[in-house]
Amino acid sequence: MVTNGKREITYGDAGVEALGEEMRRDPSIVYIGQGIGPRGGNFRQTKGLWAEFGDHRLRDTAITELGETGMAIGAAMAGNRAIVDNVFLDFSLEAMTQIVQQAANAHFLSNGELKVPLMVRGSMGSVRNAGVQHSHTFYAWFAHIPGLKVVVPATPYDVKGLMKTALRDDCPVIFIEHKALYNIKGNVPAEEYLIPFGKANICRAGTTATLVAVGRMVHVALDAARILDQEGISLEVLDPRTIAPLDREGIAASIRKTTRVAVVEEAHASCGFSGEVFSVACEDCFDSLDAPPKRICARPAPNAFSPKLENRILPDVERVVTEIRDWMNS
Amino acid sequence: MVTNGKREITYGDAGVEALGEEMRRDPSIVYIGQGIGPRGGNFRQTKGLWAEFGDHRLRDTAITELGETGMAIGAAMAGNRAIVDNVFLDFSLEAMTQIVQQAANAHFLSNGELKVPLMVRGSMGSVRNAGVQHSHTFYAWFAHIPGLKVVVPATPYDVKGLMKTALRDDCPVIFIEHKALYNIKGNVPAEEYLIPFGKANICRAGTTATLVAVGRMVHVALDAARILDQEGISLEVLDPRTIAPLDREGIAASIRKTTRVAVVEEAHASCGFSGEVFSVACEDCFDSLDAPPKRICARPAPNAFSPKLENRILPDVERVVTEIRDWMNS
Amino acid sequence: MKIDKQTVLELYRTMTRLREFEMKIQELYRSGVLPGFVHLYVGEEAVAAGVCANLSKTDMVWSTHRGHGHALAKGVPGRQVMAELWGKATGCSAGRGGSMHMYAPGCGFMGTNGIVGSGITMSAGGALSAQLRKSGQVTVCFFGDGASNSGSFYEGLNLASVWNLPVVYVCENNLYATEMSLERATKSLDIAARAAIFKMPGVTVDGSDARRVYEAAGEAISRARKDGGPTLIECKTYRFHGHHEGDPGTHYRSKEEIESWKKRDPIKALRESSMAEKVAGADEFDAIDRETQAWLEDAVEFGRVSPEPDPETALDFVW
Amino acid sequence: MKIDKQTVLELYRTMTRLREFEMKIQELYRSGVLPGFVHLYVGEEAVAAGVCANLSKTDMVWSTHRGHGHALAKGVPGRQVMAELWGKATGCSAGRGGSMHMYAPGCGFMGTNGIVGSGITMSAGGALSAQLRKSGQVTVCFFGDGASNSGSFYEGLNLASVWNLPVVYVCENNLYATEMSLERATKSLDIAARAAIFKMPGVTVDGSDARRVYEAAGEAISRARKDGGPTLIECKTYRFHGHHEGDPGTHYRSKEEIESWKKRDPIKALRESSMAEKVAGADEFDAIDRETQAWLEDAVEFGRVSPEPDPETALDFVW
Ligand SMILES: Cc1ncc(C[n+]2csc(CCOP(=O)(O)OP(=O)(O)O)c2C)c(N)n1
Ligand SMILES: Cc1ncc(C[n+]2csc(CCOP(=O)(O)OP(=O)(O)O)c2C)c(N)n1
Ligand SMILES: [Mg+2]
Ligand SMILES: [Mg+2]
Repeated sequence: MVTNGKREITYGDAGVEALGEEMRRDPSIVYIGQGIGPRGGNFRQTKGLWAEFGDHRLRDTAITELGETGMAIGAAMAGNRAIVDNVFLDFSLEAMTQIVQQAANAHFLSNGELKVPLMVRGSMGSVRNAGVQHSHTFYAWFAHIPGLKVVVPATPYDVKGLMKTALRDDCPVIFIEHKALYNIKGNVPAEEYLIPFGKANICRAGTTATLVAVGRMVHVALDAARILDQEGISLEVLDPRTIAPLDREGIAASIRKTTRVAVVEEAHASCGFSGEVFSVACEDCFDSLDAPPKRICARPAPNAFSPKLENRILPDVERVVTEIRDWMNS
Repeated sequence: MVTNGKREITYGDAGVEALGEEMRRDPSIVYIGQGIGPRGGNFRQTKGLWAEFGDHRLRDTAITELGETGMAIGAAMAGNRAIVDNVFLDFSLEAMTQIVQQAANAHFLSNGELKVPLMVRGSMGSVRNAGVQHSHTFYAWFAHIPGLKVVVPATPYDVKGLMKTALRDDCPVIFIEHKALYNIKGNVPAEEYLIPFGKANICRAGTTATLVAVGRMVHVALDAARILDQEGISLEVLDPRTIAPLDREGIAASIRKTTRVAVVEEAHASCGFSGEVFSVACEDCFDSLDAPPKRICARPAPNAFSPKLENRILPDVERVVTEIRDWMNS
Repeated sequence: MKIDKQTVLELYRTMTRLREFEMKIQELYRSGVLPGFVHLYVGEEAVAAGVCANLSKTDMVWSTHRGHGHALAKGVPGRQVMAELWGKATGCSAGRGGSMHMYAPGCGFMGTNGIVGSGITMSAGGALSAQLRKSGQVTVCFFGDGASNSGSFYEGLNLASVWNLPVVYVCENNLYATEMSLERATKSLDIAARAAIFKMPGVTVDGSDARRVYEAAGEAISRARKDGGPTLIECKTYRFHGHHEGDPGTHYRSKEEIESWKKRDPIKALRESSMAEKVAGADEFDAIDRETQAWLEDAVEFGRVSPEPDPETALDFVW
Repeated sequence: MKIDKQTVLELYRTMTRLREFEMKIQELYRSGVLPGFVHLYVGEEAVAAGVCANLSKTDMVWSTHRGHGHALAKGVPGRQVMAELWGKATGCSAGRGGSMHMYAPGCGFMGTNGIVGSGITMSAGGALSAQLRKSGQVTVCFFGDGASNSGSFYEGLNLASVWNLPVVYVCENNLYATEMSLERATKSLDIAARAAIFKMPGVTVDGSDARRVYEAAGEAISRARKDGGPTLIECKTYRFHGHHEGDPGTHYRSKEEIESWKKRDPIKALRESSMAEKVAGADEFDAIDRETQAWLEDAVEFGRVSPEPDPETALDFVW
């Protein structure tokens, strides 16, 4: 087990620490992206690494996500471990063909002969009203494609442990941080630890209902749970940590215990991850359900600029509290 | 109502007919793509149109999906109605950034001032073992993005009626045909008709369970239903026709009647459309469910080349029959 | 080409508006009243002013993340741009877009954009539409040196050239894309020269000289209007401030470099050279300055007092 | 540069293998035993042969949809290529890939590919990896004239040039992308010339002349190996058949054009010129022809009798 030194660092710094440790450990790691060298990353997500690893391993590029990503895939196929940082997950849309057609398939098509040790990094979600083009939240897309692993850490602790696991995995891993979390602080042990993929985190134990929440919404769900606790509603908050592989067993076990499940996401509902949780509920523990599963997701509109509008679209603590309360009373 | 002249034409020709009628009707339509001019389309999907409309309105391009799609969006914003044919839906991955970031948002962001009368056309699914890079089936992706409509016709009749609706809609419509259906024949009235979006088609009435099936799988589901009928299992086969908007009410009504629902898809299960049907079942008619909803989708692997492997991955009539039979007996 | 007095004053008026507007935005942003992110155009005003002075209202412009200046120069009312930055219901995008998503199709303004390079292909589409409709509209696409390294640049130029589309590509080469200098990003430093591979005219102009920009753009725009096809214009320019508000812009650019460009301030340059050439007098420029202040105050007040959007409208216009 | 006899015979051997292999594939495909789609390389053999004769086993090749020839020339055993086309478990991709997804990393063959242009950026990555590992490997990327119009082409070349990567880009300009002639697709007809914008050497060679291709590729490859950076080589070539089996290839290309290229058949050309120059005699070429037939029969038989993949393995190697 991990010694808990109660050292507190930020979500962003936890990633920097994981990168530093793994780049020291594995000299084959090359990190490709925009502004990830001397600049230290738009979100400070590579702060200080350039001083240690230099231009050789931290490769600043032009605005060329398609090229960067193709390049990272090729480097990974050829014998390096590659990281491509699209900075905003939104910009990975520029390179989607390479991710889906090449990265996801090479291992399978080559009958296991090729490995693609690749981490595609990008930050999702809304922060400070950047507007829709900088705040997409589409981790569900990647989880729809066999061959891609999808990681969505919610805490500094998880960033470090999951990123280290990602950087030892021989498959393409889509590593999706939430932009609004980079500055939150949390306990991150100095000792080495890895967090396995496909193992959900029960962030809060409860008995009345399970809230499955992802990324920033884990914190929203936890806040809502604390409020509802005072009304006698005991929520279990479960963070899947990885969308693919998904800990169906862990989710089902929680549902069996609580008999109810709701999903809280910043992503859109339609054809997304929430339906996947519904499938766990339906396929794996239907008879345990005391009430219909529920989802609280972004309302169906592009993310608007005005805080007034954005707040209407994205779930917040108040909405979660209200909707869960109504649901419990229904 | 439509007069049923029992005229039979192919799925491919139904699209050609819709295009011809609408291009005659609306001189603002411009059709952009690769091989869609003199060649008449890789799938014969624009056969004969060039002879009538010429280079001016049928714009053959280089291999430049990003450029073509961006261009079509711009033309649609500027006052034309544009069609961009990516031929294989797979190749729309090259242009995903323009579809998601520009086409889907312009109407919303401009507070309704801009319209984006755009049809993005592409064919999905497996045909004749083309291999994984030419057989993706990811209509669910588009339905995850607010602002995009997603149409997946299963029959010649639907191709014509839905395409004509698409070509009068002022929103971006992703029009996804199935490659393996282009040569199937079916009744297509010569008289004009339009099929509304968001209205499911009950392809076969039944009482025991509802099968929600999409694209080519509608035919597989119908075949399975005929077989199971002889065993006293009366399946209602429902084709949603459009994934977005989705006829949640129609699906729920069918489930209320049959008390069971299964989804049959060539797409992958994880974070896909099947979960959306589960959400209808859970959110809209949970109390009507006599058994847990079920899904029969592609098994989780990239589509393999060898027929032996591909047949293992994709659902077929045999698998649907077996799984539905087991499910009914469970 | 001799540029007449009226044009000089018009260029000056546009540039001062752009400059004063941005300085006010910086002040408001720093005071915390504006949501989102802003990328200021200060230093590059001669480009938008010089280009847009050649355009009519129905001509179309596709812009960038650094687009307030393009919007204003194309004729989007200052009030609406200001209100949009404030996220107000009266903004040109009704508060739904903000700095990087401003649309005013009624003014021929087809949007600022958060996605670098995206306008290059869309503007070709706008030009295709104009060509098909024989509308006589010319389309202009602004983009940066950074965008010129993306695949979009090449795919867009190829399509525009092969179909001889009425579009003018204006590359604002300010030497940096965020903190990345063009030299580190590519060996293809002569951006205008790239046009040659598409048999497209490629022109380099001093982007600090509004008159030269006006002339070069005028030539390209009238060629496009006469069915002479697309042009690539590279304007050598410089942003006086950081990449966005929050970036001081001084740790990756030398003090000398910044100062040398500030010495060539396009507004001062136009004013001084015009006065030296006796095209216009100080009093005329001063009058414009006063008028600009009044215009700005009006816009700010409008933005300030305008209502926020009604949350109930959040889901409108999705479809 | 004088090419020695051994090299000439090696080029001839490779080309005849590629040719005979493809003719057999056509026959098998038409008889209905091969699943999927095939794009034949007939007519273009001098390119793969000439380039790959300069490569060692650990050098890397990224290929295209028209890639059987690249695979064979890079040293993937004929048996494995044949079996893959048959969808058999003994194929280089164990039947999982087929014509457009053949991988043999052990032979330095990084895949045929169904996505036009995709190899251009991936191969830059392969070259980056070689550079980082100081492995001395050179990477070659084949692609068509069609691919050269995609954004990938430009983004890949830019990255390769800015980091001076050991990659050689070989454009097989066969004048058409499916039924689309290069002239209809772009005004940028001199593909090699585009390299200049990236300060990269660009060379045009007669792709029907195996010796010229060998020389040009040799120069580029040794430059890359000596840390001299990337090169773009445009090989003017022609596919004798249609775009894929099923396309007669005759309705969008004139009979005269096809015949004029067939007259310059690269295999006949090498044989005849070598004989005229007395580099090698008819008996030596005939011996290779016989050897090729035996090699082909063996490969076909191997493909024919090999087992199908076990359906139970369908879900292997996803992760
Ligand atoms: C596709 C894409 N990649 C990256 C970014 C992040 N980004 C925003 S502005 C910018 C720099 C743009 O540089 P340039 O095109 O030169 O314009 P400038 O800011 O200098 O005006 C970058 C990298 C983006 N918005 N879109
Ligand atoms: C991104 C993408 N767009 C379109 C296609 C369809 N396609 C397959 S081969 C081909 C033509 C390729 O032409 P070229 O690059 O010249 O190679 P050639 O076939 O002539 O060898 C096209 C358009 C594809 N496979 N990938
Ligand atoms: Mg710049
Ligand atoms: Mg070609």
